[in-house]
Amino acid sequence: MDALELLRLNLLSPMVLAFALGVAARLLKSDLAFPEALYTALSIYLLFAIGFKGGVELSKTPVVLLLLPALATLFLGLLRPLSGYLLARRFLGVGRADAGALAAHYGSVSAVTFLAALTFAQGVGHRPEGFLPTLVALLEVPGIVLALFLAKRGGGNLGEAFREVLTGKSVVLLLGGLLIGALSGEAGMERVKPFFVDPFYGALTLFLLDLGMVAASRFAALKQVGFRLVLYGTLLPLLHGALGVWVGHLAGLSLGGATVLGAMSASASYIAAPAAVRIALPEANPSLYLTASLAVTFPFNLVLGIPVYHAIAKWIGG
Amino acid sequence: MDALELLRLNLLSPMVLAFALGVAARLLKSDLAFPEALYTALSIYLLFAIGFKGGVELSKTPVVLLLLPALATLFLGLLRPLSGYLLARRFLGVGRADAGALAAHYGSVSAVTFLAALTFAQGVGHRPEGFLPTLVALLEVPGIVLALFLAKRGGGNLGEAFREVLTGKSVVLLLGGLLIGALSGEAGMERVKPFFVDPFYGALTLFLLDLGMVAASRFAALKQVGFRLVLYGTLLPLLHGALGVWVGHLAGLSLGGATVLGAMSASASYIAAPAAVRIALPEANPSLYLTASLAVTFPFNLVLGIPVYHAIAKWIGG
Amino acid sequence: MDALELLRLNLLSPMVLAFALGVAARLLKSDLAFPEALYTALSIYLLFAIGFKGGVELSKTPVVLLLLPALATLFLGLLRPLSGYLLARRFLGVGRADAGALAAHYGSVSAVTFLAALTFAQGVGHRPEGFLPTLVALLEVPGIVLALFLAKRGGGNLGEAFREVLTGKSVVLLLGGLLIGALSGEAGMERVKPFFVDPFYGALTLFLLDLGMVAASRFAALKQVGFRLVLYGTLLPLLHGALGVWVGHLAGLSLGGATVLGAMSASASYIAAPAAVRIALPEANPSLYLTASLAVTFPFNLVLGIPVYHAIAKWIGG
Amino acid sequence: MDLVPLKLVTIVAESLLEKKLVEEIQRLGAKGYTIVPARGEGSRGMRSVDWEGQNIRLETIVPEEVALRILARLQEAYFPHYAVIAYVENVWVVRGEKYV
Amino acid sequence: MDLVPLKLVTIVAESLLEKKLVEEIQRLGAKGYTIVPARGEGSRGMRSVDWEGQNIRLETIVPEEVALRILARLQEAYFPHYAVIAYVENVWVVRGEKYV
Amino acid sequence: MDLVPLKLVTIVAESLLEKKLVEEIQRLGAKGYTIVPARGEGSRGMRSVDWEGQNIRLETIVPEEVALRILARLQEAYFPHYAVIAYVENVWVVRGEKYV
Ligand SMILES: Nc1ncnc2c1ncn2[C@@H]1O[C@H](COP(=O)(O)O)[C@@H](O)[C@H]1O
Ligand SMILES: Nc1ncnc2c1ncn2[C@@H]1O[C@H](COP(=O)(O)O)[C@@H](O)[C@H]1O
Ligand SMILES: Nc1ncnc2c1ncn2[C@@H]1O[C@H](COP(=O)(O)O)[C@@H](O)[C@H]1O
Ligand code: NA
Ligand code: NA
Ligand code: NA
Repeated sequence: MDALELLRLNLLSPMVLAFALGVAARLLKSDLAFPEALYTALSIYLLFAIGFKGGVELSKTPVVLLLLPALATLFLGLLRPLSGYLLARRFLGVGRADAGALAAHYGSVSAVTFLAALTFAQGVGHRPEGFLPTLVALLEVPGIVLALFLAKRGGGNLGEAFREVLTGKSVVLLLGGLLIGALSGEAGMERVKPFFVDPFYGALTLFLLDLGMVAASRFAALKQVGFRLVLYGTLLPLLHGALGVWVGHLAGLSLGGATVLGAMSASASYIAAPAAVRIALPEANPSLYLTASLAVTFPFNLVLGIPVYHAIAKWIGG
Repeated sequence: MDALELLRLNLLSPMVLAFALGVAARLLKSDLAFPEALYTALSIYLLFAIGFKGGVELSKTPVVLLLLPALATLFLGLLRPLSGYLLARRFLGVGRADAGALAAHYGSVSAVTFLAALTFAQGVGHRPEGFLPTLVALLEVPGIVLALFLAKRGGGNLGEAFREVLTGKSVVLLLGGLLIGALSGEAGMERVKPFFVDPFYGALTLFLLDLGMVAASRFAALKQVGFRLVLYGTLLPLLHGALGVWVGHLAGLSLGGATVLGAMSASASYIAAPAAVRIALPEANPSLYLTASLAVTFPFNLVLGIPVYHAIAKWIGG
Repeated sequence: MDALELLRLNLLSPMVLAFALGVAARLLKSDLAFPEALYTALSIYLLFAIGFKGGVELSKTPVVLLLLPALATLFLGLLRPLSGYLLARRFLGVGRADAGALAAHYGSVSAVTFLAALTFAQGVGHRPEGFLPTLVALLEVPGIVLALFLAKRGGGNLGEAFREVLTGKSVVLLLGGLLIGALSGEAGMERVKPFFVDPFYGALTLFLLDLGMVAASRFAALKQVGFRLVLYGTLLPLLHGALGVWVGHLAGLSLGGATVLGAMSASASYIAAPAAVRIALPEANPSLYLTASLAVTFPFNLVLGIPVYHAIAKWIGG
Repeated sequence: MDLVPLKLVTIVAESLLEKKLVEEIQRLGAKGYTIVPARGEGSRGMRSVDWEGQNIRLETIVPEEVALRILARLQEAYFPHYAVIAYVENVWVVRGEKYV
Repeated sequence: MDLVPLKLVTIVAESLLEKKLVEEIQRLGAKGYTIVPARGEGSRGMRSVDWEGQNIRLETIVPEEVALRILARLQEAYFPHYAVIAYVENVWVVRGEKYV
Repeated sequence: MDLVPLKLVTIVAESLLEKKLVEEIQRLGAKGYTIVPARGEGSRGMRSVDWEGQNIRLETIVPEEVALRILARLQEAYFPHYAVIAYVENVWVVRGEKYV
């Protein structure tokens, strides 16, 4: 398959189309709206299911195989907030608090972007490593903590923010699911597969429909925050994505695995990070970081980024 | 299978029985209640899934095959509000606003009645055309608009009501799902089938349980609105149902397809129409139109109507 | 398999682990929380699905086979509130109202404990009788009514409480599902199996995650109510469990069936009973009965009790 | 425009009581009410866990004598055993006759 | 601390009206509002079934003249046909300039 | 019946602050509170999208001096950076001692 064919394949997946439908619904001012409980239920389901599947895979993986990829992920988790912070200070010219807030988002990871990349890689015919969800959990936390540290150097209650991130629901569900999957293994999987595995992509499609509406309701803010933020929200992912692919390749991941790690590295958090930032850096402007991660970076990765990281992975690995 | 056997088959389907359970729960004053979010989640799921399945089928259907059935549906969409309006004025003796409100409901379509008819037809062994959900979307809008127009001749903000209907969540989900299904085709279907197709009838069963409770809570209003409304709510469906079957037959639909189109034509909306009517015709009495469509016509079609339309289809087509 | 192996099997099932994760999340003060609508939706789904599956099985069971087990269940339903009441009066030294409240909980049944026992028995390789859900419905009501009667002897509005229990949502869903399953039989089952049967254990896993959080939020109350309550909440189940196994054996149940009946008999209600008790015995202390049934007995049965009842069943039956 | 002074009675209570409380206030003369689901904490501990049920926040606009009757009834039959509080405020409405 | 007296207008209305009512009050001078989903019963019967939609309870803190304008507008365009009530109360806030 | 006058403090704030605010008001002397989920709009824009979290509407009945302490604390630590408003009203309750 050539690059264009892959882009088409990605664009015409139910998930990407559902995201587009959500955007369209909001732009058309439709009264379509997901009840908050449905959104929360879907996110609980998705996070736990990712973790669980990863855990079952993990129970079949020798630990040594995990070592290098885990180190690579930690490296990404520490480097990305730095680049995010610096670029925000220099290129966007914002203050410490806003730069720290952005860095926390681009230092963490978006589980949905991870899933979209996984689906894409599998759709293309690769078989990404089964332990990748473990890496998602690993990538989620350190970036946020480091970014808050950068912003607060000296003052503030970092401890509280740290606790907040570690016991945040996304980490608890991901890691908890992972543990449960690892402990109950194939025998457990057999019982709950028709709930946590088979309908997974359908549920994700519905979730993306909602995400599309949320992202679109932020488009209006784009004008206020300006064109530079759009550049920030696309260049940084490209940089982090390429880095992720490369580091993944070095750590011995397969072509599919490197693609997915690239997408993870390119993604910006919008579940764990916003909550932590709002508590630890209340003076940062939510319009800035939410718009960048939700209305710029997420759609960019979903539509263009993932095929690009795949192309990079092929180019490096092939 | 003879007629009685078919009626029995229909009555003993989990869906019809779940509706009856809902009615019973309400009459017994049980504290059973669906959270609003569950009801909304189920309706989002059902509408999107109908659309999606229809879209995938559509991607395999040559457009020419669709032409005549689509025309037939449009014809029904324009004729039915007229008969609904006239019968309301003459037979019920209500004013313009109330007649327009009733006409909007009986000019539109009930997605759940459509599904019940589809299930029935498949259960009997027919294979209704795959593009029928497209017709549901087509039938939903024009009837409401025409009915409001009838009621308001001259004054009022029809434009707003028109926008309201077109961007209403049921149309957005149905048409959006259709589009996504058509674009992503079989490849997309494969991914999300265990979510949008396999569990569909079970989710519908749960939805009907809730619908039964809602319908039953309207039974009390039946006494106030009087016996004529009950006649209106059963004769009109019979008329529209026969018409729908006949027109479907002329348009070349199979026996199963004509049965389903008949049921669609016989049905009264209770999602899109009430919202549009409340905005455009606030002076119309909700007790009248909601009771007729929810507490009379819907159960009538579910229990008796569908087998009758099937009998008519057999009689015309055989 | 020896006893320890069975205990391990039980402890490492996704369901028990999910419960533990819920407990951990609460102890770690995570912000993870299920929306109320999700909890309600899951409980509606689970109760209806249990009933429905039971009903379909019932439609294949000759009534005579059911007679003895039903009598045995009724017997348990009448005896257990008595023992619960007496032990509460003598051993805990509480007043009439509190003793009646506890008796109502330990006289009724926990559907989730039933499910956990069923899963366990099937996991071990037994084939428990298909009509067991009928017995759950039978066991739910009489114990509560008798217990309230014990507490109120003479005064109060027992009638209201009785209606409350009979039309309570758990009874309506269980019995309603049962009826629908029995009437629609295998033909109905085929349609809705991918919704009500296949994903069942996964949904239960999610429900147990929530239940773990609820139970953990009661742990703090344990200190107040004291050590005697913990004893009450473990000894009574052991007594009732052994009794249930024995009576089940006498009534001709298989080894798996007797295990499950034992677990049912050992369980304490936390859906139907609390609601009924709060209305009929407002002067009883909720801290007492909710803590005992949710924070002591339920986890005890889930983790230790079920394997123990299985061992007893083997010992009696083997 | 004529603004008519009336009383707004707000009751926060465990949700199990909803049906009963609505019957009581209607019997005592309330012509309408508005209910919002709530959670909270008071002398009877936290009320936000699903199992014990949440609270409801019920408000009703009534003439003064009805307000007093409602409070008296609550004090007699509900305050002792249930998690309930109630308070009264002064409000002004347009269509005064609607509430008496 | 300076407490500034203002008016709190509370509107209970069928939820379909949300968008319209928000536009109206903003046009009439409200600088903000808070909405809570509600259910209830009044002269137009019970409003708790999903199909007819529930109610919303909208409150907005405004100066007195804005409060009067809002009530007048409701009386003119909403009270006749829709299930709506409204009432006014006295409240005190800290940052008075925020609301005018 | 003895009606005791007290103050009702209502705080509308972004929901992330719930835990903190509850701790604050309890520390300052509130004996109870009631919370209702809300959405709304003010000077910091619309708050109804899931991602930023919704608002909560917290109310607590307290003696006047506690009310003033709560407002002072909000003004000092919350008004500058967070989406929060607060207002005070006069209410009357039956069991006055319950709230002090
Ligand atoms: N001082 C207070 N202010 C506001 N709400 C309260 C107050 N005290 C109690 N409540 C509410 O009333 C419910 C029952 O109160 P209690 O009976 O004191 O537990 C609590 O769950 C709270 O929602
Ligand atoms: N006396 C009242 N007190 C509080 N809320 C009321 C009252 N009357 C009506 N309502 C609310 O206003 C809505 C519309 O009232 P109505 O137009 O009288 O049906 C009702 O559904 C209730 O939520
Ligand atoms: N004038 C007002 N009346 C009622 N609620 C308001 C008002 N202004 C703000 N709010 C509420 O307070 C929240 C925070 O306000 P703000 O800090 O102005 O954005 C808003 O989201 C609204 O829910
Ligand atoms: Na009080
Ligand atoms: Na009014
Ligand atoms: Na203020």
